[in-house]
Parts: sequence; C-alpha cells; structure tokens
Amino acid sequence: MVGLSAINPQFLYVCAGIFLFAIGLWGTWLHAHYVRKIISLNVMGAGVFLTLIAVAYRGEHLPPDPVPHALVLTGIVVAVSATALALVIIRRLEDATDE
Amino acid sequence: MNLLDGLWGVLDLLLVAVLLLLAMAAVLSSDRRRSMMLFIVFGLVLALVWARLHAPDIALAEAAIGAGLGGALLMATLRRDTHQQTDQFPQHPVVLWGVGVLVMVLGTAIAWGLFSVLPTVEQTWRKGAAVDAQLAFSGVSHPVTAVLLNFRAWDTLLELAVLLAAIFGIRALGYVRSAYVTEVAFSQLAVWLVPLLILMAGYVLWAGAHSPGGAFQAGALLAGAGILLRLAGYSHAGLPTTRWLVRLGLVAGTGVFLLVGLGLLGWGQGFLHYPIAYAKWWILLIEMLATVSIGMTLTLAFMGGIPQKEAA
Amino acid sequence: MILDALSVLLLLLGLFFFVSGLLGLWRFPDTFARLHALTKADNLGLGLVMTGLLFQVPDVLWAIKFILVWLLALVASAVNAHLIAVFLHRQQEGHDESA
Amino acid sequence: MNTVLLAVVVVLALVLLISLLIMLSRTRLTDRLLAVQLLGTLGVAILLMLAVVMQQRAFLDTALVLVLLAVVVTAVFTHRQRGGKS
Repeated sequence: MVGLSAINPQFLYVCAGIFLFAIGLWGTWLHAHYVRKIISLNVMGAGVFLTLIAVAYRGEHLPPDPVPHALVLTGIVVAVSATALALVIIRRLEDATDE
Repeated sequence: MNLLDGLWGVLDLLLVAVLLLLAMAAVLSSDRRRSMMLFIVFGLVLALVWARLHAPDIALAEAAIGAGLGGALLMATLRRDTHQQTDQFPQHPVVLWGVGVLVMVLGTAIAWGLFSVLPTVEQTWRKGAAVDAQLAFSGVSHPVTAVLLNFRAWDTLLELAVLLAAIFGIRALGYVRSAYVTEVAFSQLAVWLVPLLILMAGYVLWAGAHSPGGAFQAGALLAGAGILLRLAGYSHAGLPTTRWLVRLGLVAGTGVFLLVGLGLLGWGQGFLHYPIAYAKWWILLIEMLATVSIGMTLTLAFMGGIPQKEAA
Repeated sequence: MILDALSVLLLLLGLFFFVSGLLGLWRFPDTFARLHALTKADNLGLGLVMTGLLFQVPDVLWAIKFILVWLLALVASAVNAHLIAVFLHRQQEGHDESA
Repeated sequence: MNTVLLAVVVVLALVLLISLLIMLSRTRLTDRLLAVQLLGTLGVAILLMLAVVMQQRAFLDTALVLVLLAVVVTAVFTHRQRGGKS
C-alpha cells in the first residue's frame, strides 16, 4: 500500500492520455465505417485532453494551472460541434446510398 | 498520511485501468451499438478522471456533452432497419498489427519528447504561480480579473462561432424525414422530465455566472429536453415552427455577443471589455441567449436538420 | 465521533448493496430478474452512500443538494428501468428482432 | 475520516472495474444495457464521495447533470425508430 504512494499521478495520467491518443489514431486509421472513425477520433481527442490536464495537475495541495483547463474546455466544445456535423453528414450519406 | 497517498495511488490505477479498457473495447469491438455504449461509459469515467484531477468545469462539460449529448447524437445514427451493424476490419491482420506497432512507437516517441521538456515547463509555471500569488496580495487583482473576464469572453464567442459554423453545415444539407415512432407511454414520461431538464439548465447557467463555464453545459441540458420532446412525438422538438424564429434563435448567442462587443468598442471601451460593475449581468444576459442558441443547435443536430413538414 | 461511526456503517451498507447488485448482474439467469435485482440494489446502494455522506457535509446547503441529487436519481432510475423493461418486452415479443 | 472515505471510493472503483469486465463478457444487448446502468450509478456514487473528500461542491452539479442526461441517452437508445418492421 505504501509502495503505491510512489506512483506519480501526473506521470500515470500523461501516459494514459498518450495511450488513448495512440488507440484512437489506430481506430481512425483502420476502421472502414465512418461512425467508428468518429468514435475513434473522439477517443484520440480525449487522449490529448487528458495529457493536457495531467500536465496542468500540480498535486493534491496546489491548484492546477488554469490555462490548459480553458484550452480543454474550448476543445471539448469544438470537438462536439465537429462531431455533430460529421454525424449528420454520415446520416445523409447513408440515406442517399439506401435509395 | 502515507496511507492516504497510497489510496489515491490505487484509485488512480483503477480509474486508468477502467478508462483504457473502455477505450480499447470501444475502438476494437466489432458491434457498432456496443461500441457506442462503451463510448458513453467512457465519457462517464472520463468525467470522474477530470474530477479527480481538480478540473470541476471540465467534469461538468464532459458529463453534459461527452457522456450525455454526444452519446445521444451518436445513437441517432443507428437505424433499426439496417441489420448489418457489425464493423469488420477490411484489412489483413498483418496490417492491423503493423499499424498497431507503428502507433505505439509514435506514442512512445511523444511520451519521451513530452517528459524531456516537462521539467522546464513546470519550472516556468512555478515562477508564474509565484507572480500570481504576489499580484493577489499587492491589490492589483482588478486588472487580473478584467483580463480573465476578457479572455473568457473571447473564448465563449469563438466557441459559439464554431458551433454556428457547424449548424450552417447541417442546415445546408436541407430537410430531414422524421425518424421516430411516437409512443404514448413515453410522452407521459417526457412531460415529467422536460421541465426538470429546463430547470436544471437554468440552474447550471446561474451557477456558471460566478465560476467559469455554464452556457454550453446549460445548452446541452436544454438540448436534452428537446430530444425528449422529439422522441415523445413533437416533430419540431419544441422548437418554434416559424422558420425565421428558428434562425433568430440559432444566431442570437453569437449575434448579441458581437453587438455588445461592438457597442462597447463604440462607447470607448475595449472589445468585450465590460465595465466591471455590470460585468456579471452582461455575462449572464449574453450567456442566457447563448444557452438558447446552443440548445437549439444541438437539438437540430440530433434531428439531423430542420424537420420536413409532415403530411397529416 | 458517533456521527462518523454512523456514516461508516451506512457507507458499508451501501457498498454491500452495490456488490450484491454486481452479483445479481453476474449470476441471475433471466434478464428481467437481473433488471429487478439491479435497479433495487443500485438505488439502495446510492441512497445509503448518500445518507452516509450526509453526516460528513460541511454545511446545510450541501445537505440540501445531496438530497436533491438523491431524489432526482430516484426519478431518473425509475424512468430508466421502465424504458429498459419496455425495450426488453418489445424484443421478446419479436417486434424488433435486430437487437 | 477522509482516509476511510477514500477507501470506500477505492472499493467503489473496484466494483466499477468488475462490472465493466462483466459487461464486456456479455453478448446480449439488454444485459449490457443493464451493466451500463450499474456503471452509471457507481459513477455518480464515486463523484459524490469525491465531492466530500475533495471539498468540491461543483461535483454535485456534475452528478445532477450526469443523472438527468443518462435518462435522455437511455430514451434515445431504447426508442423505436421508423423503418424496421413497419
């Protein structure tokens, strides 16, 4: 238990973020269906956000750096806007190929 | 003390394990619906991670958008009439593994690069923090507040502009057919939930007035109400049926924001440089309109565009 | 001190219900039985955890909000369970065989 | 007391992990839907615990939003759509 306190949360979450980015990149690259590409792209984005927030984290007793937080907040909004547009385009594409 | 740190360490490990498992399953699963469900749970766990990393604003945004609205938008692409919902990878397994290795090598390279610059970055930040602390004590918090408000206004304005661009794209695709069957039992449930969602949106907006964030999260809640109305059989999801009103609603947020900014400019202030005394009220007003715009935009995104007039 | 003890007791009870919900999800043979076990278990679990936390909150405003979250969670989970049950029912009648 | 609360959070996170594993092992859609519900409730419980441990009232708002929008997501997911048999 005490050995586990040696884990640096910043290191752990930065690594997790980069791993998410890598998985997302893989999926975006290889999936054939567009919806799956979008999901993977969002996982990739989450990886970037996690890396940024983990870098901003300064331990339990110090407040985190606010600038990456603002970046990520805006990033989430931009990501959801782009996702919404892409999903509507995909729906129309499927409708068009059905008929 | 050490025990507490140890517990945080275990929690971190568990959260990261759950997060990575979810992401891998969501990307790798061959079933599309399953992938979407996993992605929604991924959003939920991500919200927990934001909370744990002292990012309450981002946790709220993630809960509203990542786990909530984003999931609903994804689900809207599912159609029951297409039976083929498995997504097999067309590539040869060698390609799959090869790209996997490549991506992991890239990830390692990024990690290596990042960790080699991180110490210097941190040092700079430590200095920055020291300056912040001094400013706070020397009574010049006024310009800092002004800068912060200013910065935040720009942020919100540009977010709104991006969202407006997205809705222009969606509207450009024309009208949609209605895609949902009305269920009577469901409409009764919706009647219960819609006011709750709207009330909650109002609350989140009000709470956001004295801490960053608010409009987007509140807008997502409004859109949730719109989606429920749509599912309950209201073909316009509670949006006005007159077209110009819809258009007005969609641009209201960005429009009023710009007008206020330009007005302040003409009045001799900086662009979006609110007089400090009224800043809170200006922000509340603008964010209220922004919330309406965002809610309408996301509802329209869920429906896939403006609904066609239904043949009665 | 007594409040703390009460808190711990309620939290442990809540944990017990969460774990039993987990067991229900794992072992119960039929999906309707699982739905039943799960909804009961996780509602009670959340309720007990919240009640346990009520003794630890710093002021009344917190307590009010806690109770609000609880009430909303109850409403939401009732609606959720209903929706899932209807969905299940529809599937078993074969109206919607794609699921 | 904080140590005890955090220990409870850790157990809840463990339950979260196990229910995720159960969810991944299931093949039927409805079983997975149920697992998602359990995961959601666990998430809310963890968030509330963290709110007290970290003294952040904002997490309670997050929990509220999570609860309300989860219903919207379930509604979208379980709703019958045009097409199919009709």
